[in-house]
Amino acid sequence: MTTETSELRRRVQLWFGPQHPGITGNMSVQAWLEGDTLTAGVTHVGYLHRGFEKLMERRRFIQSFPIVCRICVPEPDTNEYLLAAGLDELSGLAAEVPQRGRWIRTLVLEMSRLQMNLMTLGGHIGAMAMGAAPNWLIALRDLVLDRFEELTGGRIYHMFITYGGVRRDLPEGFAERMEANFRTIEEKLPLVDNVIFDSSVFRKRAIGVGVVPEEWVDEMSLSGPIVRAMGIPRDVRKDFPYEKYPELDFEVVTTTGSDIYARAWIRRQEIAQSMDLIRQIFRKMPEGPYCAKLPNMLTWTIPPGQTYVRAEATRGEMGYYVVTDGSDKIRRVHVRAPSYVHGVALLERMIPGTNIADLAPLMVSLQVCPPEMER
Amino acid sequence: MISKLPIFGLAAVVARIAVPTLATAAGSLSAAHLLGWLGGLTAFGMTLLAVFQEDMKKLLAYSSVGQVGYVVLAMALMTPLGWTAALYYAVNHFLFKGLLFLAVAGVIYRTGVRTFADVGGLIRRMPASFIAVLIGIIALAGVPPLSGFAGKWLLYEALMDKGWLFLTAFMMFASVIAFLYCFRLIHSIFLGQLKDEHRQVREAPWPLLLAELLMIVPILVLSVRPRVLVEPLQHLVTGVFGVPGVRFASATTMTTSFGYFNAAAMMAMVVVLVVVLLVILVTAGAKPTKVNQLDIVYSGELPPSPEEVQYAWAFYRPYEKAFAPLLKARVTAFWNGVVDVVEGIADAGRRFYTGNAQTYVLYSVLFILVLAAFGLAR
Amino acid sequence: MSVKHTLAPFSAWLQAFSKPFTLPDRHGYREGADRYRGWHINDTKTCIGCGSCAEICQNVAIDMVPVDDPVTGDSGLRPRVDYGRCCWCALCVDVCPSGSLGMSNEYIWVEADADAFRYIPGVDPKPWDSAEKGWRQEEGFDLVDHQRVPMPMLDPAERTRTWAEVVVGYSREEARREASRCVECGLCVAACPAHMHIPDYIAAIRDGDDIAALNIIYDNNAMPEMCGKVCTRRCEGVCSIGVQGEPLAIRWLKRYVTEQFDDLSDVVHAEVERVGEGKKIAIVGGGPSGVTVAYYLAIRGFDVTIYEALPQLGGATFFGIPKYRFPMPSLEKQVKLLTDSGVTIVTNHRVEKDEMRQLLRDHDAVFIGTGLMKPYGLRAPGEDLPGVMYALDMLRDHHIGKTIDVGKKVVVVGGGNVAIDASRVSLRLGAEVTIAYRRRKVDMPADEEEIEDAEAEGIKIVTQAIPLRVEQADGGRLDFIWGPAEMIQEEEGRRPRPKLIEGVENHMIVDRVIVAIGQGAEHSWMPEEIAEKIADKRGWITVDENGMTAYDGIFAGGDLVNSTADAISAIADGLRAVVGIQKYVGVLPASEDEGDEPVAIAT
Amino acid sequence: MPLGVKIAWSLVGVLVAIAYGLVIAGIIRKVMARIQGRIGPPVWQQFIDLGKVIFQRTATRHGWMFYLAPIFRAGGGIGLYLLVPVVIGVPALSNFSFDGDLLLVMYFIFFGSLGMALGAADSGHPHSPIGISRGLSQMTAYELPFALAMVAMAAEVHSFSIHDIIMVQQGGILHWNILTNPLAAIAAFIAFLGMNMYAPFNIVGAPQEIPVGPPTEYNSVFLSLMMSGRAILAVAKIVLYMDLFLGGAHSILEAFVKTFIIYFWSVFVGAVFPRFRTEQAVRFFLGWPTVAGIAGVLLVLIR
Repeated sequence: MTTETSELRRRVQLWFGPQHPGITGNMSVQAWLEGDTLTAGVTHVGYLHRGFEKLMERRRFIQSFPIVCRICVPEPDTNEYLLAAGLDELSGLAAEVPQRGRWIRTLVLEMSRLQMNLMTLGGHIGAMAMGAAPNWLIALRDLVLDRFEELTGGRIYHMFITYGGVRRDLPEGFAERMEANFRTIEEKLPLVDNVIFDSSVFRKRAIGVGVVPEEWVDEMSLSGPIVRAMGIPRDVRKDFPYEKYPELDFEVVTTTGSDIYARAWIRRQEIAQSMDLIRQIFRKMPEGPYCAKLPNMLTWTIPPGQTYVRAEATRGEMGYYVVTDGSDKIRRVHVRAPSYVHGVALLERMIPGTNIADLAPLMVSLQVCPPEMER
Repeated sequence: MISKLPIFGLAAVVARIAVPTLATAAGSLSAAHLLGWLGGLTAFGMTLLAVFQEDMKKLLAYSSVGQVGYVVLAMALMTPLGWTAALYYAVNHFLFKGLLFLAVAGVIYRTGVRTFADVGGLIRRMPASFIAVLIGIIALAGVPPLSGFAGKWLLYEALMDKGWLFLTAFMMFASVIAFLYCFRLIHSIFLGQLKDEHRQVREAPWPLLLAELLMIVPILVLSVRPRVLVEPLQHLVTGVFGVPGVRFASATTMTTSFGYFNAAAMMAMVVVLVVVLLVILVTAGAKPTKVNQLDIVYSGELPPSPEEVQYAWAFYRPYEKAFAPLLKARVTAFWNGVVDVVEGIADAGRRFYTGNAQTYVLYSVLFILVLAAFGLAR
Repeated sequence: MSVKHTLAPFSAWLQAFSKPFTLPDRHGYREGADRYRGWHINDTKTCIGCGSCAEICQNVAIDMVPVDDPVTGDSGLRPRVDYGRCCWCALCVDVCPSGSLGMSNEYIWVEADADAFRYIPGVDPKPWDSAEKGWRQEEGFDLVDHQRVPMPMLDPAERTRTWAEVVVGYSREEARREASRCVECGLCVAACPAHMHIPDYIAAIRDGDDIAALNIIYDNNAMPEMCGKVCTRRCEGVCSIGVQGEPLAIRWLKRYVTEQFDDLSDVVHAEVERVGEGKKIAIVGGGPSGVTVAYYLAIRGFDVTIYEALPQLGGATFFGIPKYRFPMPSLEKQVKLLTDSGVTIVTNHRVEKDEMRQLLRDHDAVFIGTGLMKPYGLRAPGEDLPGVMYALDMLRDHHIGKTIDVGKKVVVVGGGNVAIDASRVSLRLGAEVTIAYRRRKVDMPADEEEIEDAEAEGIKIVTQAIPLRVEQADGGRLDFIWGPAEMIQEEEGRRPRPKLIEGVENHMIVDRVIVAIGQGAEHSWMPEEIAEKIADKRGWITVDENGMTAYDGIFAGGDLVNSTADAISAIADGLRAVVGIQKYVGVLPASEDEGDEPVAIAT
Repeated sequence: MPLGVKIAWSLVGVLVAIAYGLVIAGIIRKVMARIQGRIGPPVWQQFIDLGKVIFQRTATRHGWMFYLAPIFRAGGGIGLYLLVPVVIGVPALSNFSFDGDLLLVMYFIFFGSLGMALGAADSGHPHSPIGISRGLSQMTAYELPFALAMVAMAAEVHSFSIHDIIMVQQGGILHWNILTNPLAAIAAFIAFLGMNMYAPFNIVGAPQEIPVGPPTEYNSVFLSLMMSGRAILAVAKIVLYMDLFLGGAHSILEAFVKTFIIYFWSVFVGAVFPRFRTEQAVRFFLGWPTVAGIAGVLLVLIR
């Protein structure tokens, strides 16, 4: 008669994803459960692997722009910007990008951060099954998407920033409509604060849960809200300013606690910050052309070179390492995506000991964007 | 089975010795109440401990101790209804716990393991044992329509009748906790995924099944007509107290000062409902296709093995966490005290408890003889 | 769990009393934004079927498919979008050279049949075809370069004082820059009578490989330098970039390539099978068609002889085109390549009737490319007066070195290139020149650039002027009398006809009236039995699809055969005859199916 | 009243109750949608969904115990409904409530849950037992305040008979138990939150964790039976609460209004909170709701 029960039988193997409402995108976590505690977890990606980096090597420069926006579906503009910035730099077009083009780029980047933060903030409490706040925030995000639709012609895939500038100028009355949206958002945000940050249940579930130790920051090259929630003011917009960020007035938001609550708080503050920045942008934006004179897209070649460009996505530092070889196609692109660090390395390290109920909120607060992991 | 014998002993002792002394002592709050709370706390504590067991026999053992707690509590009520409840409960417990021990013994005999995590899905190999356990746990949990409910009902009516309100609520709480281990017992052994090494397990040996049947029949009879048992017990109790605790409004309806309960109507309703709904389910809609046991919705992935999808270990870990303060920190001192006392008594008792069943039978016989002598002496 | 944190969330109920964010079903479709990138629309009338949309589509969602009613001058193809692949990036819209492609702001379309989601916008009718809103091209963001690299030219004031070439020509860098504007749609290939491999040589120029470019050019053009300077360039007329911007300077690029080499023989290496060894071919007339036939047959090993009446090969390109456009050295360079290829050239030799019969006997085939040498008259009283001269005669005389006196003031009647050339030559001879043309300026058959250049040089153009008569004026001068005309649209779709406004007479006292209305064929040298058989009453010669006339063994081409009267058409005729002659003499299979590209001369 | 007529009336009552349950669920979906800033589905959406699952063409099943979950769920709901008097003084709507008292009703609630747990566990899906473990844990926890409240009620009237409890509340709103013993009512109504499984106590089906808990493997006609069962169970529970705390109902309309208000209470809380973890939910019920219940019992003892 056996009295010892093997490890295999003590645990249950559960898959979070690929088809699971608790997963934040097309990935999966293969987790082992003992009681209600996860003892180990392995992330699996590849469910939407399209080989973006490789695809770009087979396309002309302009043709890569409809591809890169898919690297992070909810926040495509960072990718578009980084590819554009890389190509601008390598081709020498950077000097010709008009000032207004640069301002519009900054505007689009900040709008993109705003809408992504609105969505993610809702996700924090949505992963704990509170339906109202995520719905409101998605609705508020849709207001920003309305503006994106108006500006770029698309709600999700904007395909708007290209080398040389942007594809269109601001429509008539854009700033006013944006301001009206901001007023709606600002009107609703106190309600959101009430149900998220003032909710006793959320506080119980979020405070002290999913704490990322500070020692891991450099060890795992963490960035973004995860780091700022520890009180470290690390932000590419400040540390390595790009586009018009040096001319904008803002402080890096930080807090302490490093738990789910702190990260949600950071995102809440960055929503307000983004709105402030966008207002500043509208005030400071000059008139003029929005795009440099572009070469013929079918025959343009870029001299050999390589560069690394970076920008602050809502998830953390996003970087593109772009190599050209003098042909009309990119030789190689490597995407440095924060989700890879946060969603694979960090998540796997944090899973052991996590309650099964806390996995979904944890993933949301680490803000995992699966397509970034598999480019 | 043997473990129930002391209950009758206790009953007899209390009837013969304690009642006259305790009942007559005016304001006898202390002793009876103490015994009542002791019984209640035993029922609660042991039930809670049973919930966290990983070994089926240990689970049943803790459960038994907990059930005895109810009986002790009912006894302590010192009312006719309380005694009826206690005796009914004891008999009923004898039946379903015997049934459960027999069925689980059959499982252990066939599989050679007694940890929950090592079995599972045996319903496909041992359906008869499963039905036995199913009947056993429904009776144990006190869920209508089986006989266990009558026991609970009598107990609560008695408690309310006596006015021990907190103990009533506390016992309701405790008996609901019993659901937890009841479910676990049946789920981890019989439901879920059948392990590969158990694919060839055979049904429990027929003598065992026969013995189970001998337990099942009275349970079913009691379920429909608790009066069969309650009436003789009434006679016994009336003998002690002079008044009956339960009256019979009709052939099947029992009434007390607090409530009423028609077991036959209950059973009839359940049977009719289940049959009707089963007919609806089978006839309406598309005919379901049977799928493989591992053919489950698994987030789009393939389940690796029966072992890894059977949730059996640490089944109530969140519950354990919720009760962690109770189980560990705060009341440790109190429980340590209790444990000390109990252990002291147990140490004394262990001299008698040799672990040999025959010795116990001998004790029982001796006890009855002594009792008889006592009775004769009066 | 504080009271605040328990009660605060209940404020969420406030939202239940506000307006919902979502829209009710009965609201219908929410309209897309003004710039929404929805289903495609295409104005098939302006679409030229260039395929740039298909080229830029990174999803390969666009196919170019033939449509039933193509408009002339385009590829006859229209984009078909497969929405199973489309990602709505709208790059196709932004690149569209004609600006015909757009996207409507409609985005909802439900259909059970999945194949319905592959349709040809503008051809398959859709509810959003007339959508006002949606993604359209916008100024300020161009994926193609609409601006041509400017061609350096002589200053107009300086031009009139000299016979130097007006066009200076591209530098290497300029040429590469200009070449990089090409979207490689290939519409030009179809438009070019000779079907030159234009995108290929442009790509070679862009890549800096001029030798390759020249060889590609020589695939189907034996007089590229001439074409590079004076071609009527129908290619540029259809150039997709030209729809919204300036067409690619295809002619200048060709010119650039040919100008890079002093001796073409060093560079041009036609690698073809010498199938024609031992076969003899005679060519009557050394114009572009004759030269073409001569060159392509010579490199195939044929024994070719050209008979030319004038002292130099080139035909109309020699005597008709002023030297400031097409200088002699350029012509000589091409003639040298011909000689190097083994062609026997007999100049100053007019073939007469008997010799023609002899040629037919001696040779396997004879090609006639004598062109149109007889100018049309003014068909107005006074055209016999001294001082009324024909532009063609004047230009020829000027080129072979005769002195011409045009006086101080000249009126040139006509609106074609010949008229412009005559005007500009007269201008350089010291006259003040006016052009009188029956229709409007937009109707003038001459090159727009030529007209502009002429005007820049100080030539006056009088339009809607119908010559009534020419009368003798005092001092040996002439009185050119003309009446104004109004344009009458007689039939829809045809160009308006000028109608004389009766009763008004304008006088212009000039020294010379140069008539440049057109010219006709002249077959007096031809034996009657041949002329009767191959030429019609007006002198036109009809040929079959092999370029052969009704007379066995006689092939024809050039202005004699086609009515377009330009060099490149003549070259195209020559190319056709090259294939035809090879088939006729039996070195190419006669079946049509064999060569799917009948002009595949060198390759 | 002859048994046959009584059964016929009960049958009608059951069907009406199922329909009412579905309508309530539909209204709640609408209300939930409104608080979430959406317009929401039509009120009759639940009927559409029910029809959809009934007529699904494919259905799969596991072992024979698999059949029992929907049956026990629906049976538990119907049985519970049959044991609770709906309208006072109308024998036709009192169902079979004279065959059992409050204790039976209370235990019958478990009948459905436990039966469903058994059936669902037979599907062999790990989500089922995890969900059941959570559900049972929570059930025991809210049982304590609920039991205390019921004990207080019964002690007040000295009877476990629901009829007696209703009758004592007659004569105006001030006689309702919710006002005569507010502390017990608080305990009971907080227990109701757990019973109705809206947030923050919806850990059983938690889609973000164990989608969708016990009924993961159920489909088609099984699911339809489960949906009907859930609908009538909800109705039975709110009718019970109405009888216990809001003085029962004298007419069907009154019953509708009162029951809806009771049901709405769980939605009122559920719409604005996220979900507790299992141990948090258990601890919550054993905390101040229990204290309120104890106080409620004390209130009875003092009087």
